[in-house]
Amino acid sequence: MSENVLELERVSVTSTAGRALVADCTLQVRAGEALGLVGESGSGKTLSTRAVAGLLPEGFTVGGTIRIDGDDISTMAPRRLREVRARRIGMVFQTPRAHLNPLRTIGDFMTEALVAVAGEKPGSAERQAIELLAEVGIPDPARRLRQRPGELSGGLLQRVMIAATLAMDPRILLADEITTALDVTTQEEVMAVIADLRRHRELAMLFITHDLALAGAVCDRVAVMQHGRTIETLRAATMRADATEPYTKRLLSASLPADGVVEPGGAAEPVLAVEGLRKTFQVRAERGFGREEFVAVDEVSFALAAGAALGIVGESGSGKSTTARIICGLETADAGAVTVKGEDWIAPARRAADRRHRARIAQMVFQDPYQSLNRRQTVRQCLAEAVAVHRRSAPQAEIRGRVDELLTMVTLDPALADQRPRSLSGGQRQRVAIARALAAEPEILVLDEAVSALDVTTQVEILTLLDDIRRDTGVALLMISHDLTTVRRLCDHVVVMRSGRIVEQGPIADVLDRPQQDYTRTLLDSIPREGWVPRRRLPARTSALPTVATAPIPRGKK
Amino acid sequence: SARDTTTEPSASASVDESTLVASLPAATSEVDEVTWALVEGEPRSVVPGADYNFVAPNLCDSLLQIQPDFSIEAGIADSAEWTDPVTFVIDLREGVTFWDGTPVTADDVVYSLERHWKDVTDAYYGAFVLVTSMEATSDTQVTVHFTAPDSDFRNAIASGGGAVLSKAYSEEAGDTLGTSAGGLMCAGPYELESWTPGKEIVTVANEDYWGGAPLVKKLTYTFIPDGTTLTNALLEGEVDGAFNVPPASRSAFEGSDTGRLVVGPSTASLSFGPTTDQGAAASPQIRQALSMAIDREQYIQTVLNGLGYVQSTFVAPFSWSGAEAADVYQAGYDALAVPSVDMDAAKKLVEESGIDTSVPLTLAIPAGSKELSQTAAIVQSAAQQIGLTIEIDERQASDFAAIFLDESAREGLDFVATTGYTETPGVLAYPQLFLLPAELGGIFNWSGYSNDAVTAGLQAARTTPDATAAAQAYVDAQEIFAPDMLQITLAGAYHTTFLSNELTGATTSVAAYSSPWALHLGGE
Amino acid sequence: MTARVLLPLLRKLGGLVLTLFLSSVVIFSAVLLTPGDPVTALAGGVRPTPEMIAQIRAEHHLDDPVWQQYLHWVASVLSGDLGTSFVYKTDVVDLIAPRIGITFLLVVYTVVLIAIFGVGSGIVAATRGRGTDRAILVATSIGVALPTFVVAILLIWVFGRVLGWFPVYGTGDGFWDNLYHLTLPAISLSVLYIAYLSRITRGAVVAQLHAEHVDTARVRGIPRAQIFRRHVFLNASPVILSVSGATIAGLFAVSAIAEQAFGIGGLGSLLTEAAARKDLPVVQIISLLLVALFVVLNAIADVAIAVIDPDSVKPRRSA
Amino acid sequence: MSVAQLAGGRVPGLARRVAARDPLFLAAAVVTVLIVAMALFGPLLAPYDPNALYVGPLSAPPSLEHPFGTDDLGRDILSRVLAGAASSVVAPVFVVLLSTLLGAALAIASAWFGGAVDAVSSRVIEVIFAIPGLVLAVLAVAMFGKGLVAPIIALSIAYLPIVARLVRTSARSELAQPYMAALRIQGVGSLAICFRHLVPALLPAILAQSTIGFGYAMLDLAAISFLGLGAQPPSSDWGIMIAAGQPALLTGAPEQSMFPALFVVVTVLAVNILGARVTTWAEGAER
Ligand SMILES: Nc1ncnc2c1ncn2[C@@H]1O[C@H](COP(=O)(O)OP(=O)(O)OP(=O)(O)O)[C@@H](O)[C@H]1O
Ligand SMILES: Nc1ncnc2c1ncn2[C@@H]1O[C@H](COP(=O)(O)OP(=O)(O)OP(=O)(O)O)[C@@H](O)[C@H]1O
Ligand SMILES: [Mg+2]
Ligand SMILES: [Mg+2]
Repeated sequence: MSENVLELERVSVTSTAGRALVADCTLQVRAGEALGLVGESGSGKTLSTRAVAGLLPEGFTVGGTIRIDGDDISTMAPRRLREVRARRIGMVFQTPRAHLNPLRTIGDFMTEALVAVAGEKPGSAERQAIELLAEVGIPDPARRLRQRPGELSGGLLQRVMIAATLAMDPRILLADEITTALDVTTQEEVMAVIADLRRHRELAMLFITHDLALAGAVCDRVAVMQHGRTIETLRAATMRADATEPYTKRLLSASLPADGVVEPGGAAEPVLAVEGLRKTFQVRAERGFGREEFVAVDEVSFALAAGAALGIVGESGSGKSTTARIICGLETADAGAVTVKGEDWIAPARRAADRRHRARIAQMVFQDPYQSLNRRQTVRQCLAEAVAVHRRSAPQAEIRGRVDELLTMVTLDPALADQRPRSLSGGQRQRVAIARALAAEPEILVLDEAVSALDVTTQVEILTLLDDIRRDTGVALLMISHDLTTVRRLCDHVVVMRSGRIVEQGPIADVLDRPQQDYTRTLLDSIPREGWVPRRRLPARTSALPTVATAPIPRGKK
Repeated sequence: SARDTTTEPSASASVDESTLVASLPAATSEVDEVTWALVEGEPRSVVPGADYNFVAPNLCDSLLQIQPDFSIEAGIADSAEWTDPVTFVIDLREGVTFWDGTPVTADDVVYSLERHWKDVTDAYYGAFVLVTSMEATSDTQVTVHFTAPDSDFRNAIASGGGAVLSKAYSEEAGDTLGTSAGGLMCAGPYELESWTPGKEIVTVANEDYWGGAPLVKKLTYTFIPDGTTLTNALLEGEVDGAFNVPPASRSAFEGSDTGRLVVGPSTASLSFGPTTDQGAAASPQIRQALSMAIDREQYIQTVLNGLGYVQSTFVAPFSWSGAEAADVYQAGYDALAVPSVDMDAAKKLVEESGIDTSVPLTLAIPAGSKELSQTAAIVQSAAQQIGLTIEIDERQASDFAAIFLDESAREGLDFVATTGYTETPGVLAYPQLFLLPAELGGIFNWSGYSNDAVTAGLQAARTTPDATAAAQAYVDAQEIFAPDMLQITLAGAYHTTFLSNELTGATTSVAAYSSPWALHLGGE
Repeated sequence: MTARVLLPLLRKLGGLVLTLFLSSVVIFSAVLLTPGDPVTALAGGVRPTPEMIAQIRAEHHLDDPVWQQYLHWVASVLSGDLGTSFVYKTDVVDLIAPRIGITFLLVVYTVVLIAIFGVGSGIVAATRGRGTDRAILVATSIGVALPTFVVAILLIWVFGRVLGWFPVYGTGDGFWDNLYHLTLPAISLSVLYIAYLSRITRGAVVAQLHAEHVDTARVRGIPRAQIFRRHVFLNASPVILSVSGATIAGLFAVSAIAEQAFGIGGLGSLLTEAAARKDLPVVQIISLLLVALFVVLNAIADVAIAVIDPDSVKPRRSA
Repeated sequence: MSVAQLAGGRVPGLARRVAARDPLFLAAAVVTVLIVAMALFGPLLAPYDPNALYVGPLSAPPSLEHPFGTDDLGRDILSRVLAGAASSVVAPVFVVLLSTLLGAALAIASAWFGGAVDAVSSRVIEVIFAIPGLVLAVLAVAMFGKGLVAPIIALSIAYLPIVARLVRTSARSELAQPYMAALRIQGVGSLAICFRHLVPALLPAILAQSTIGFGYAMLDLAAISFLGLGAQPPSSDWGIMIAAGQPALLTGAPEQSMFPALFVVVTVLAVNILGARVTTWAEGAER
């Protein structure tokens, strides 16, 4: 057994207010080893890691022992501790954009520690920086040094972060959900880079994620955390078999198995037909005056049969949401046709009566349940409002009754009816949003990443609920997601989009099991699963500045 | 510092008349530079007759020179006398030159006098109404002809009315004469060097002054209309002196170690009078009632901080202090009733007047004058006690000045409160404005006051060559007009001067408005 | 700076010029909006004689269409002819020129005080623990409630009258004497803004101290002082700079209060005086000057921010 | 009926809790209530007629009969301060009301309609912002003459951009929230969205801004009165009283300007503290 690079023994973290946020985190990371740290949101993964790096908020206290290379950090003098942390630990965060000073260049960022801590000359530091950037696979590294974080995509920034931590040649990399904010394809790229580095540098890693499949695929061992405690540590290869804790088992089973087969829904008569949809945005030109056209959706055509479920998949920025918004009248298309039950819906409804009419047919559920509910309304107020729109002169009692009905339909405890969104959990919030959408008894339900923001366990619940509702009410689902697994679970047909165009579409089994297009295959390959090895693909895929031709990178988005 | 800032303010002592100082002992040593503050603000013009200020008298010498005690002596003219009841001959002093060295000629004098004679808007127009013609009878002599004898003319040409300007320069300058743009050419002890609008006027000693060069080599005027700022500036020594310093700061001045407060005689008085021939303000009974409702001693304490005296009518005793028939005037003045408080009588007068007291009256005051704003408050309060309502209309300088020039500006007003003074010796100039019918020069006679006896008396006082007889005519008229209260005189105000301890020689009486008050100014 | 920054920056500055243009229209319209005949307003409170009326109408082109009048006004202002004061009857430029220097000095002095004490105390509050923070919070709470003129008269009383350390009137002669004389006025002007800027600075610095990129720097072992300089203060500075432009421009107007209280013949006192006397030509020109200053100062602030943060001028998508 | 009775006697308990947790807030609230009471009932509370002369000696220091002393006309300063509360407090309230109503309406319209409406109103706001408030007030005075009306209107306009910018930003981000899209998709009418959802969402921020604006308006109006362009004597507006008391300051009677000044400072301080709390609450409510 090789020596431990990092060792946490009964580490606890207590907040300023005296609340124990982490009760007992015990784990060891051996040299060159990758340890996964998994657990549901709020279980204390981040705080434990930050305790190691010395990044806890002011007033937080740490108990237990943390050893770096065998040395107890609580016994070190502050100067030495800083030195030890700076030299032996590299830390990479979830949101690279937030963790890089937006006002300083990449070069500054790369060389800063080299100059300030290691005392290198600026010239040699810069040479090292260029080498490091090249090492993590960033093309044209010399030019990058002069750019600022705002000019780089999220995937590139994450690599810059990784490259910068390598500058001091650390022994261990603390990686806190470093791919959560990335596309599956980009995630694969970043994981591939890390895998390479670890091989070449004998780098140990503490890899935090709540994606068990990912952890299982990239780590040697996996530690599971619940309510501030590490409850067990498993060998990654055999974790399904070895898991003893019920919580771990639940986590493992919560991952969606890729087998839920959905039989094609009702009649072939399409309730919704989209023809040659096109949408361009006027964006201010990147350079110079004037504006540029940016094509977000191009030549999109598909049909949704009544009572059926259609999935739209594709990487971020591929135009999925825009398509959905056009259908629901939140955006005006430039060209094409949207036909709903034989009516032309291409122009958004202007008159209030038209809006109500359409509302009875199509409804939408958004990604972030918290933001899509008015935080000032209680659940009941929110639902009552949605009901009252369509039953304008209904007596209060009738509306109440309908609200209760809706709550039952989404299996939400009626006791929660007088709560405001703030005091609901993510899953409960999304149930409210679904109930609200159902208030109008629509025939089409558009779901824009309706479960992506939720916990794995909650995801399954909501998807099951949606499936049940579809079966009970015969509502057709238009399901937007970048998660192929989700789509496979719920949909009978799928549309694959990239850069605003449809790459491939057809029945779910045909497309996902026998993909015709490379792009679809790439998407499928990027999904972490047992035995998955992240691979580096064409450099062009993730290194081009904006992912899509001329799209400006929105600052701080995702 | 020895400044007394801690003692509590208490009622200020009143001033003993005998301690008044008309001028300080002449200075003996030269001073490079003196900064003088003008609390009245920046002059509109330094042409005598175009505006009243303390700058012009030092620049433009007059034919005769008014002394601090209001007596008159020779000036640019050696002599200026009546040769017969309707002819006035002025003989110029030899060798007097303008600042540029050109000699002062009879032509210049005629030109200067004609400016007043021919311009209705001129402040001295009234003094020339009896003139029929004037001409240069030689290079050094000017003869003026009159329709009737004019006992006041000699007084007038001793003041700004007799100031002599260079004809050539003035004609050249045209409309801009006397402004910051046009400059000025006179023969006074100080020469206008520069004028930065809104900032300062710089004058320098005229080394060739006929009466000898002044000791102060550079006299700079700054404009500090705000009383508190002025007080600060004076106490601080940033400014060497100023006239009409705020009475409210009296104790601060008296405790100062940088300078001293000099109290001098004056013709100035604080008063308010009617601006309309309609309603309550036009009624003498109402005016008398208001007068009776105001406690003068208390007023003087409050507004003037004791630096004033109870004045019986609107012509102040100092006006005749240098006159030949001073006794007659004094006797007439002494015979007048001294205003005193009598609320019951006041209320009765209001009742008797039959005026509708529910109509509020409006009193105009100029903005920024603490004294007049206090006056307004006091009048308002007094009026309230006798059942009258007075509203205050505070007006900015230019709007306030318009009251005196423009009938439409008086619309809606009933009274106007002012600080009035006459800078020329003689009793007539001031009351005439209020008492005579408009066509005879009563330009401020807005209440339509008309009393034949008074008109005749005043005319006689002016056209009677014999001084005593003229004085008697005036006194007789005064007995009639005084109770009519065309101005409700609240107090006579002393002329106040604050002067740096290093300086002396300044004129400290009201004569500073009309004579070169800085002529003898200099180091102690 | 690259074209990527330069062009959007130019666009932003163009917006400021448009603002200047529109403000000049507003200021110009003041005459037209003044109740009554503009001639009376222009005559400055004196009833104009018929000749005067004719002269004023001709001089101000009052018989032309309004837009021509405006163009004429702007053209003459641009050519340096600022018009004639109706109170002083002199060129407005002669009124403004001798006063602008002292006001400028006063404002610069004030800005220096604000920068040192406002930014300084803000940083101290943000970095030196709870006790200090609270003390500064209390001080700045009182500070932002202290009207300039109250501070002015307090200073006059305490430093001028009681202690006698500083002059309380006028401007003195020569640069150092000027500074000596302007000390109390500058303090009185700066108190409120020191408090204000202190809070802005504190907020911005605290926000940056909690920023995640600062965590990155910490975990990399960068020395505290360097973190503060290069990551905290630098990033906080755009916020501070962006309030500075308007603040400094505002100071030129607010200086009227200090000028009035301390008897300083500057631009501010000219403005109040002119307003009181309804000397519209002077009021207009000074207003225009102040707006121009606002525009220039904001432009400078924008450029400075763009140098620090080129993304600040980047076109932002509306969605 | 007292406040305690109105609240069903729960006030003392509440007050104790508030006092324990946030004494500063309690103090500010009490002061604000007192000042409002002064503004409403000042003249009734005044021991003397505020405009009556010679109710005491001239420029007397504080004494039992005249707790704040007397001024140069022998008026009771306490009574004048009390009577002056009305104009000193009400005028800024007007400024805040006007600027908030105008600014919020403009901002909501510009956020709602976007496009040309937004472009025009943003430009208008920018232009107003470029002209310092004091200059606008001075310009208004130069045009319409002195008094409180011109400065109130001018300041209302001058403060408009501050309100409008804030509200516009909040309104835009609120409108961009998915729940707004959800409401549209549900077929909820525009007016209902605007007044039932948008406006209530903006209110906390608007309220917070109003309290801060009040402080500034009070200082600015006092300054304008101090410069002699605002309220006119014999009004006992605090700004005028401060200005009028200046000469007395030089002769050792600071109370004439210092008491009204104290009231200005204390009022602004109290309202600012309330404003800070309201802002904190508003931000808390956002989360
Ligand atoms: N600054 C803080 N102040 C108070 N509580 C905090 C703070 N940061 C985290 N917590 C709490 O500590 C607990 C653990 O948080 P932590 O961020 O470590 O969870 P996590 O496992 O990383 O969750 P996630 O998967 O959502 O990132 C949570 O209950 C969280 O609410
Ligand atoms: N209002 C807008 N103005 C300009 N560009 C826009 C606008 N809305 C969307 N876009 C751009 O259009 C493209 C498609 O956006 P869309 O939101 O439809 O993508 P998506 O497939 O839903 O991506 P994600 O998975 O990240 O949600 C993106 O590049 C986006 O930046
Ligand atoms: Mg975490
Ligand atoms: Mg999307």
